[in-house]
This record gives sequence, C-alpha cells and structure tokens, in this order.
Amino acid sequence: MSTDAAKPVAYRDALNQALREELARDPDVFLLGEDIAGFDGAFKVTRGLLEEFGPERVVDTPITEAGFTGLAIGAAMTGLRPVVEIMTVNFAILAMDQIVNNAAKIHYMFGGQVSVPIVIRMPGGGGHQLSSQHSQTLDSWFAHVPGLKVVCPSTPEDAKGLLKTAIRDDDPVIFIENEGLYGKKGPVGGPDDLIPFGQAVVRRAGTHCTVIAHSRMVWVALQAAEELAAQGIEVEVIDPRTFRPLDLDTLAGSVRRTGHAVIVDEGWPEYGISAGLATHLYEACFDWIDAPIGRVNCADVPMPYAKNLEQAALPQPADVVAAVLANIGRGVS
Amino acid sequence: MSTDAAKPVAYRDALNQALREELARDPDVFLLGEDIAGFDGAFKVTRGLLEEFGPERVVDTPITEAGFTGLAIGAAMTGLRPVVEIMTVNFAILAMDQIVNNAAKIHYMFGGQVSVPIVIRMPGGGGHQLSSQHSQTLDSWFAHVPGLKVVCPSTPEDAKGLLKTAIRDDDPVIFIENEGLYGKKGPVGGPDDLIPFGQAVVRRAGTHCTVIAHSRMVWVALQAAEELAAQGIEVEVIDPRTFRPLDLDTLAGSVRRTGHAVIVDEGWPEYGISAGLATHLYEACFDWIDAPIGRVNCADVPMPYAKNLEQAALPQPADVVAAVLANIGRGVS
Amino acid sequence: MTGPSAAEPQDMRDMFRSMLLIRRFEEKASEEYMAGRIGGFLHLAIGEEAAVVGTVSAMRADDPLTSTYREHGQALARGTDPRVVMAELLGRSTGLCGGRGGSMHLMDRSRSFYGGYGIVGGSVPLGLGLAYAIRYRGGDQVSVTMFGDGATNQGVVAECFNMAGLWDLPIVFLILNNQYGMGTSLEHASAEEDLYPRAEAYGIPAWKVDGMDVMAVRGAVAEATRMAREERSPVCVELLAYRYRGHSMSDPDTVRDAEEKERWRLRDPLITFERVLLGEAVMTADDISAMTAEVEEQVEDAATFAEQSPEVPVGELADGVYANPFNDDARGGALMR
Amino acid sequence: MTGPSAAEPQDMRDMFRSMLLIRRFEEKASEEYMAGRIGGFLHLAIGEEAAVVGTVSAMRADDPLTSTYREHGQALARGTDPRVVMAELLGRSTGLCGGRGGSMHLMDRSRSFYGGYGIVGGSVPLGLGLAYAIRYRGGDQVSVTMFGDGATNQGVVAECFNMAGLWDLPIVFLILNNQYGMGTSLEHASAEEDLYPRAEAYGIPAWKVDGMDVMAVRGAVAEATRMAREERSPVCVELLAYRYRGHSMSDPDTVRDAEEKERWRLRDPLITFERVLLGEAVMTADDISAMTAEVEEQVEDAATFAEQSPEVPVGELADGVYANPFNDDARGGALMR
Ligand SMILES: Cc1ncc(C[n+]2csc(CCOP(=O)(O)OP(=O)(O)O)c2C)c(N)n1
Ligand SMILES: Cc1ncc(C[n+]2csc(CCOP(=O)(O)OP(=O)(O)O)c2C)c(N)n1
Ligand SMILES: [Mg+2]
Ligand SMILES: [Mg+2]
Repeated sequence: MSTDAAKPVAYRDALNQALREELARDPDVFLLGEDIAGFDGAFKVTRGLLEEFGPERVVDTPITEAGFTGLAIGAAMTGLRPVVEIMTVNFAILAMDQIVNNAAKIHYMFGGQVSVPIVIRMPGGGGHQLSSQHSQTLDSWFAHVPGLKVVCPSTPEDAKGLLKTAIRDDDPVIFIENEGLYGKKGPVGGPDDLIPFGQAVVRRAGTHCTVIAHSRMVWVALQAAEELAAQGIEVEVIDPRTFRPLDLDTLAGSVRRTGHAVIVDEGWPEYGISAGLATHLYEACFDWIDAPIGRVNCADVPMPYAKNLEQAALPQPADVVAAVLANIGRGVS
Repeated sequence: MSTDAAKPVAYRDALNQALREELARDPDVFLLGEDIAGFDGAFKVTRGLLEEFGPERVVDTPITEAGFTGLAIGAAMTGLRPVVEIMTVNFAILAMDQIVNNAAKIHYMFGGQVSVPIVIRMPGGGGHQLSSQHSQTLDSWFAHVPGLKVVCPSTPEDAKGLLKTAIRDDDPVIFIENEGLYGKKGPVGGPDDLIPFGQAVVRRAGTHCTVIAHSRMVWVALQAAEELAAQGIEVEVIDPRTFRPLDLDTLAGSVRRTGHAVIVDEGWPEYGISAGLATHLYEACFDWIDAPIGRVNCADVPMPYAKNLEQAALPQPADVVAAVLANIGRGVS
Repeated sequence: MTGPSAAEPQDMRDMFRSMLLIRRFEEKASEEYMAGRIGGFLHLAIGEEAAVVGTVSAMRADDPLTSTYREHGQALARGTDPRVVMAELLGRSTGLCGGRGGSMHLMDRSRSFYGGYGIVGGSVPLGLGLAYAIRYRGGDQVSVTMFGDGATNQGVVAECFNMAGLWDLPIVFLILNNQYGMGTSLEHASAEEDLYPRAEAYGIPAWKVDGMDVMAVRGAVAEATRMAREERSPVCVELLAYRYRGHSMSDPDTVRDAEEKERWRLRDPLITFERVLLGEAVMTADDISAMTAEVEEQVEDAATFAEQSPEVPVGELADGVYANPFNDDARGGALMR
Repeated sequence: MTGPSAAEPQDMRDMFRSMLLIRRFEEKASEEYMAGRIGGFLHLAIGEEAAVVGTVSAMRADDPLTSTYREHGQALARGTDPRVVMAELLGRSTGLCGGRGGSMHLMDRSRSFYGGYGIVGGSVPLGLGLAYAIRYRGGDQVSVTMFGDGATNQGVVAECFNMAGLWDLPIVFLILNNQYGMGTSLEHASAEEDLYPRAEAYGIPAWKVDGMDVMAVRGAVAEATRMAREERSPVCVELLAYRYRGHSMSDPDTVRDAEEKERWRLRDPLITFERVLLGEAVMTADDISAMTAEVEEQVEDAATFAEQSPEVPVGELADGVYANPFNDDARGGALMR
C-alpha cells in the first residue's frame, strides 16, 4: 500500500486515481464519454487525464449514448478495455439496448469466442433537486440481467479499488456511482490494491439488527446507526458493494446472528434491489428472522423538484431509525 | 355479454377484437407500430384492421422504436389514445427512454396539466428458439417504475377485457403479451366487458399451497397443478394479472390460508417479478407461511438457441411440481 | 408580408419587451439561485433571446411548442405570468407545475407550451407527436420543437426527421445551435459544421439563419410555419446563436475562450435590436427606459411573489403520479417507503 | 486495378463458387427448417448472394465484418466450414457458437467475422467500434458493417455516421437495400428513396450500386475499402438488391406483388453472373456443372455432419455466461431457477 493511502481523498478523486493508474498501466485502456476530456467530466472525475494521456485515450463524444456505448462494446470485442462514462444513469436508458442486448449477451451467444471487457461508469441517485428525469436509481435494472456485473461503491477506497478490478475484469461491468458521494472523503488504496467483486463489507458491527445499505445509503444507515446507538441499539451495517456477484453469505450470516434486518435502498420499492435482497435473505435465513425484513426506499413516485418534497421522497436517517425500531419491536422513542 | 362470448377465440384474436371495438367506439384511438398494417402485425394481432379503419388509424411505422413511441406519447398529451405495438419487448429496450423518462413522468412533473393515455403493447417471453436477443421477459423493469401501469394477460378473456380497460385508462399502460400465448383459445367477453386493473384471479382453487403465476406461466402452473392433483396435492393457482396496480390482498389471502407459496415467473430470478412478489408476501404473511416461498424462474442466463438448452432454461411444469413438493415438505415422488 | 411575420411597430415593441423580460427574469433567477432559493440545474438562455422571441413571435398562439430544459424564455414569450414561472423555479405550490418540475420542466398547456424536457433529444419525438395529433384531427396548427446543436447528434432526432418527411407532418424542427453542448464545441461533436443538411437528407426543406437577429429569426420561422401550415411540409431551421453564460449555473464556463465570448457579446441581441428600434424610430430612448423599468418591476414582483408563496405540502408528495390513481398497497399506496 | 478488386479468372470462379454455396446451403437450411430440425427464425439471403459475395471478395481477410441476422452467406463467404455453420443452425454442440447463437448469431472470430445480430440497427455501433479499435491500434484494416434499408431508420445508425465522420474512422457502411423491412416497403418506411444521402449529411462519401451484380459490388466495395484504408475516410455504399424469399421462413410473403418478384427474378445474381462467366470464357458449362455438383455434395455433407452431431449437454446451460465466472448463489450459481 502506498504511503498516500492514509491521506483522505474525495470519491471523485479516488475514481480519478484508479483511471489514471489503469491508463498508465495498460495501453488498451481508454476513456470515452460526454464532456470527459476538455470539460473534465460533468462531475470532474476525469480531471487532468486529457492532459496526461492525450485525446486518443480520453475521448469526448457527441451526445449519443447508444452510439458510443455500442462503439465501446465493439472495440472491447477486440480486447481493448474501454471505460465509458455515461453522464448519469438517467441517460444510460438510451444505451440500454447496447448494454443488455449486446454487452451482456455477446460472450454467451457466440459460444465464448469473444468477451466484452468494458466498464460503463455512471452516477445514479437523487437529492439535488434535479426533478424526475434526472434523479433515478436504476441499479436493479442492471442487476436483473445475467451477463453483466454490477458494482456500487460507497467509499473512496471502494470506488478506487473496485474500479481497478472492473477495468481488469473481462466481462462488462456496470459501475454505478452516486451524485451525492463525489465529494465524500476517505482513505484509498495504492496502485496494487484491488478489491475483489462479491465481498460485502461490515461498515459497523452490531448485534440488534442488520442494516443493509449500498452506495450513498451506507452513509444514511451509518448516521441512523449513530442515533440508534445513543438509544442503546447497536445495528450492524453491511454494504454488499456488488450485486452481481452478490456476497449473500456475509449478509445472511449477519442476519442469522441478529435475527433482524432492514434494507436501505435509494431505488424505488417495487421489484427493485430491496426486494431482491430481501427475498434472498428470507430464503437464506427463514428460520432465523424474528420479524419481516424492513425496507426503506425512495418513495414510489417520480422524483419531484421541490426540495421539501424531494427530501421526503428520499430515505433519511430518521426513516432508517424508525424502520429499525419497528423491526426490533420498539416504538419510536 | 354478447352471444359470441362462449365461442373460443385465440388470444391474438381476442386482442384483435378489443382493438377493433375500441377503434370503432372512439375516434381518438389509433394504432401505430412496425408491420401492423399491411403485414397484419408480426403476430397477426392487427389482422384486418387496416382494411376496416384505414391507414390514418392503423399506421405502419419505420423501424424506429424510440421515435414512434415518443411520437405516440406526444400525441397522447393532446388527448389522443394511441395504441403502440412494439414487435417484442426486446425491441422496447430502445424505447425505454421515451417510456420511462417521458410517459411515466409527464403527468406528475408538469403538475397534472396533461396525462398520457397511451397503451404500449408488446409480447415478452421465450420458448421459440430465438436465442438471447429475442427471448427476454422484462416485466419487472416496467413494474419497477412509478407512473406506469403494467398488465400481463394470460387468457383470451383477460387479453380482451384488460386491453379495453388499458385503452380507456388515462395513464400510460404497458401491456405485455406472450409469444407463447397468441394461439391459446378460450372464451372472451363482449364489447362492454371491461376487466378492471388490480384484481387477481384464482385460476384453480386449492388448499395445500398457493402458486402464483402470470402470463404464459399460468398454464405451466395449471399443468403442474394437474400433476400434483394426481398425487393428492391441491394447489391454488392465482394470476395477479396486473403488477401496477397489484392485488396483494387476494394473493396474501390465499397464502394465509394455505401457508405455502410458490411463484412461477418466466423472468430472470434476480431483482425481478418473483422477488418483488415474494417480498410482498413475506411482509403480508410473515406469521402464516410455513416455509420459504418457492420461486421458479428462467435460468439466470442469456437465453441459448439450442432447443434442449432453452427448454432447460425455461420454467417447466416439472419444476413447479418439484418446487411445490419441496415447499410443502415432501420429496419428489 | 402579412400574417404573424409582418412586423408592425407594435409587434417590434412587444418583441423587445419579451426579450427584455427574459433577460431580466433570468438575471433575477440567477440571483435567486446564488441565494440558494433555486436548486437543481438552472440553464440560462441569456444571449439566445432573439432565437426564442423571434420564434415565438412568428407562431400562432395555438401552435404547440416544445423545448429543452433551457426554456424559461419560451414560457415567458408565450405569455405565462412571470410570477408562476419564478414560483416554479423556487419549488413553491403556486408554481406553474406545482413545484414538481422546476426550471427544466415548465409547461403551460393553456398556452400550448407543451413543456421543457431534460433528456437531450428526448423531447423531439414529443413535438413530432403534437404534429401528428394536428394532422390526425385535421387542424391547421404547426408544431414547433426547439432543440440544441448537441441534441442533433441523438439518433432519435434523425428518426423524427424520417417520420416527419415520410408522413408530411406539420412540424418545424428548430435547431438552436449555440455552438456548444455543455463544454463540448460543435466542432468536437459534429462531423459537419452545418446541421440542417441532416434534415435535407430526408427531403425536408432546411436552411440556416442568424439566430442573434430577432427579425431574421422571426422571418425564417414565419416562412417555415407557413410552409408547414400551407404546404404540409416539415421544415428545419438552424439558428446560429450563442449563450453568454455557462451551460448551467454550476458551470464555471472555463472552456470557451474569452476572445470568442467577447466577439459574440458585440452581437448581443438586445443591444442590436435596440439599435434597430431606435434607428427605425419604433421606440425612443425614453420608451426603452420606461419599458425597462416596467419589466424590472415585473420581475421584482415575480420574485417577491415566489418567495412569499407557500411550500408544497409534503403530504402531497404522492399525489398526481397517476391521472387515474389506485391504491394497492397496504402500507399506504404510492407513498410506500 | 490491382489489389483485391482486380478480378482474375480464378477470383471470379471463387466468387461464383461462393455464391453457389450460399444458395445451395440456404436451400438446404430451408429443408432442415421444414423438417423441424432448425428452430427459431431462419432468414434467407437467397437473391442477395451478389451483395454478400461481392462485398466479402473485396475485403482483406483481416478486415472485420459485422452483419445482421441474415448472415449465413457472410460466414460462408468468409470461409467458415459449412459443417459448423449448419451444426449451429441445428443447435448442436459442434456448431460455430456451440449451439448458443443459432441462425441469427453466427460469429467466426478466427476469420474476423464479428457476428450476426438480431436487433435491427444494433450491430452498426459494434462495427464502428471495430473501426475504432483499428485506428486505436494503428492498424490498416477496414471495418465493414452490413445492414438493411429498414435498419437505416434506426437512430443509432445516424449516430454512427456522425461519429465516423467526426473521427475519420476506417469503416464502410454497407446498406443492403433489399427494399423491404419485413412486410414494409422502403416507400412506406423511408422519407426518401435513396438512403446513402443520409451518410453524406455527415460528410461521408456515399453512393449507390446495383447489388444484384457481383462484379459491380466488388468494384464498389474495393473502392470504398481503399478510401477507408488509404484516405482514412468512412464511406457508405448502398447496394440495391432483392430477396427472393419472405423475410424469414415463417413469412408467407404475401405482401410483395408477384409481378415485382418476377421482375427481380430475371436478375438472379447467380444466373446473370453465370452468363458473364460463360460469355467471358472464364468457365465452361461443364466447369459450372462440376462446381455445382461439388457444392451440392459439400452442402449435403454439412447437413449430414450437423444432423449426426451431438446435442449440447444440458448441464452446460450456465457455462459461458461470464468470461471470468463467479458462483455467488447457494443454490447453484448462475443456474438458479
Ligand atoms: C441523453 C442526455 N445526455 C446527456 C445529458 C446531459 N446534458 C444536459 S444538457 C447537455 C448539452 C446539450 O447541448 P445542446 O443540445 O447543444 O443544448 P444547449 O444546452 O446548448 O442548449 C448535456 C450533455 C442529458 N441531459 N441527456
Ligand atoms: C429493434 C428491432 N425492431 C424490430 C425487429 C424485428 N425485425 C427483424 S428484421 C426486421 C426488418 C429489418 O429490415 P432491414 O433492415 O431492411 O433488413 P432485411 O431483413 O431486409 O435484411 C424487423 C422489423 C428487430 N429485430 N429489432
Ligand atoms: Mg448547444
Ligand atoms: Mg431490407
């Protein structure tokens, strides 16, 4: 681990480090996306990379999500390792055909003749008053599809380590960041610190209830955990980090110990991540859980613009506190 | 009910009747899609409608799913009632931006100034050796999204009655048919027999286990029910029919009675319909169920071409039988 | 020329007022944003007033209009009360869309303004659908849909050109070419500098116009709507313009070079049009001062109204998701958490 | 002319053999389909052999090729063993793609045939990506991507024209215009009869060629690949052709009128090319009979091979979903039911 590892780095800069290191390491890696070169990216993740690696490796595209995602998939079929930035998940919907009908299928349907080592990065999430067309969390759409790998980092360290793993992986990886996390600071690993897919991490140990949260919701859950701790309730906060593959063992192990679970998910409640996880846990821990698994989701509405409505729509620490208390059978104090 | 009601009608013709009747009833209804006019539709659902209603109301489009779906949404904003046929759900992925970012949001985000009374019809499902790009079941993608209504008819009667309701509904309705059902025959209702959204139906009564299945899977479940009945096991087969809205009361009521549930879903297992339904049932019936809810899904793979692989990938009656037996605690006989 | 494009002095004064209102309104909105009362993205069209007002002034009041997220001007030019526009920007219950839409999603259906949309290119098929509805009903309106140079690279726009040409729909595709999509210049995003030939490939009459000159825009759009209305032909007009601010309030605008910005500043549509008005004696300097004062007062009033308007009750969060609502969830319907 | 387009007699004989092989192979495939041994969709290119073979014969062996679902001919022309192609159509373990792809998804990477795809228009960006990879690596290959008249209406194709023009990518866009997309004629789907001008709007040199004449196709594609290779310019060639069968085996082909079909039958590319070969004394009637017999035998052998090949073991269903697999599910990894 490099000596820099202790210095706190913002999530966006952690991603930047991963990109820089992988660009330097492997000439087959290149970046493609709207406004990522001259403009440094809408969220400044690619800052400075154009200068360092030149316009052949850091490429501004026209606003044409389907086209450039497909282009990158085609290039990946030859063994190149494109890292595509889609400005937000809301625009990835335009590239969904390329992602699902091509990237996810090509390895299997051609009998393994080629693989598609592409990474498609994008932030999801709400909270910035961007209204309904710009605030979606569609993690579950991707996680539903075999052939994709799906990664949702919540910390700078994970952002860096998981992105490096994603770039070196031979399969299409959907790498979902969060608009609310880019400024979040924390330690990061060095150039050789890769974080494997399929390993959940315990963010806080506890015994009374397991709280499962990913991406920005990890921080909401941790804040709730603080508040609960003040009431003497110790929750275990676990971050699955990747949904394909999923580390069910760690999640289920915790739930079996605590007997209680609450899932916090910024996505919508119906047929999404929270239901997919809950189902796995019910199946794996049927004889252990003492109450129906709590779920805290975005309200089942298109995201409204007004700040107060938006805040009401999004999961807040207080919602998590209430869900945990309800789950372990105590009223709101 | 018309006197024709008793005569068995194929699912495709039941849809055709609904379209014909609604076209005749309301001049604001028109049909739009690839090859629906001169060619009668890829699955012949629109047969004869061009002749009867003319090229202004039954319109062949270029192959341009995003464009014509968006066009129909725009037309619907003025109060017209377009019924769009997308040839299969696999191609609807190209129109997903229009469906999710426009159709689902417009009523809410503009404060109710306009509604979007559009119906988007498409078949999903596999079983015809069409390989991975043509065999998907993406019901859960739509059901995940607030602002849409999602309807999945399994019988000719439902196909007709629900389509008529969909056309008269003021919200965007995603109407998902199944390629394996178009030839299925059964009775249908008359011109005034509308079937409301949000009402599940018991397809077969039983006491030992509740089997929830929709679309083509209803028939797979019913076949399994026959086989189980021969072993003295009576399952209750329930068809939710619509996922938005969802008639949870009927589903949960049955599960509370039987104490056992198996969900049969042609979609993939992860973060899909089966998980969404299972979660609702665990939450609603936590104290009633005696075993983890069984789930029978499409294998978690891109659909292979070879017939034997495809059949192995798709839920078969034998899989349902096995799941029910496992669920109620008896081994495979 | 007769019809809406023949500009009487009164029309010219109205146009100038409209441009002034947009300029002042957006300057005020920018202050409100800096003060933290407007959230989200705020895309200003400062510099593009000629394109917006020239277009709207050449349209019939019942011609449906669609736009991108940079659409305060369209709403104001169409006659929507600045108070309710500002209230929407502040997310208040008195806002044009009840606080659900915000800056990017204004709609005033009563004025046939069918909305501003946030997905680049995604509004163009909606505009085509409005044209489709006109033809379906046998109306003689023309749908006008405005979108950017960047949007022109989205495939769905080409799909719309094809359908418009194929079905002879009454639509005017207005490319507001301000030469940048966020920080990416036209040159870095488009194979060719001219965008209108893309429409010509589908048999659509198309041409390019100086988008900084409000009278030129008005003339071009008048001719375009006339062709669409009378000859039942889709038309495409490319307006060459420039925005003076960054892409949105959060863009520090460091990419575009200062010299370029200065050059375009010299062509400020308000200043050049003012010169015309004075030169043709349509208005005096005093008239202009008085009008400016009026507009400023109107904008102040709008801001006051918005600031004093109540927030949207949080209990209404889940209202209006559906036109025909349902309640299918035991834990409280759509507002499930 | 030198290079691949200068057709020596041997080249012409090879081309004819290739066309014959495609024709006979597809006729046999049609029998296999009728016999129930091929499932799914089976799209025949009978009538389009000149377009396919003319194109492939003008390409270098290392020039990557992409296609639609109507691609048996492309695989065969590229030299893939008919046995493994037929085995794929029958879904056998010896098939080109191990029985996973079927008729619509042939790929032979060892011959730089990068596959047939089922989503109309969806393969074009992949072809562009192959061109991108060539440029990225400094290679001198040219990516050739074939798609239909119907596909040309998909927005993503326009997006690709723009990127190709913007970045000067070494790609040839080959529009195989057989005048129908399923049952919808060009006239009912396209605003303009000519499709290649759509590429011209992006500064891409483009022209139209008789797609029934294999030598004309070869010449055009040779020139197009030369331009792409040497002048680093994307090119678009529209091949006007006709398919003699319905859209796929399940299409009774009742939409197209008999007279039209008859007219195009007269231009059968095999018959017209045979006439050329005989006329220019490249082959004798005996040569042609002998070659036909050989090809027929080859096709019979392929069918026998396929029919006798083993099925894919069902236990392998979940293999090959990922290049770097994982097993994260307690109930059996990817094969979760
Ligand atoms: C599909 C999609 N991709 C990306 C974005 C992010 N984005 C918002 S505006 C914009 C630039 C659009 O440029 P242009 O069409 O020229 O319009 P302008 O902003 O210049 O008015 C981009 C890339 C988006 N909103 N939608
Ligand atoms: C996106 C998409 N929409 C619809 C279809 C169904 N479909 C398959 S082939 C076809 C016609 C394509 O016509 P064209 O591009 O001219 O190619 P051709 O079949 O004539 O070779 C259609 C509509 C599809 N496969 N993909
Ligand atoms: Mg612009
Ligand atoms: Mg065709």
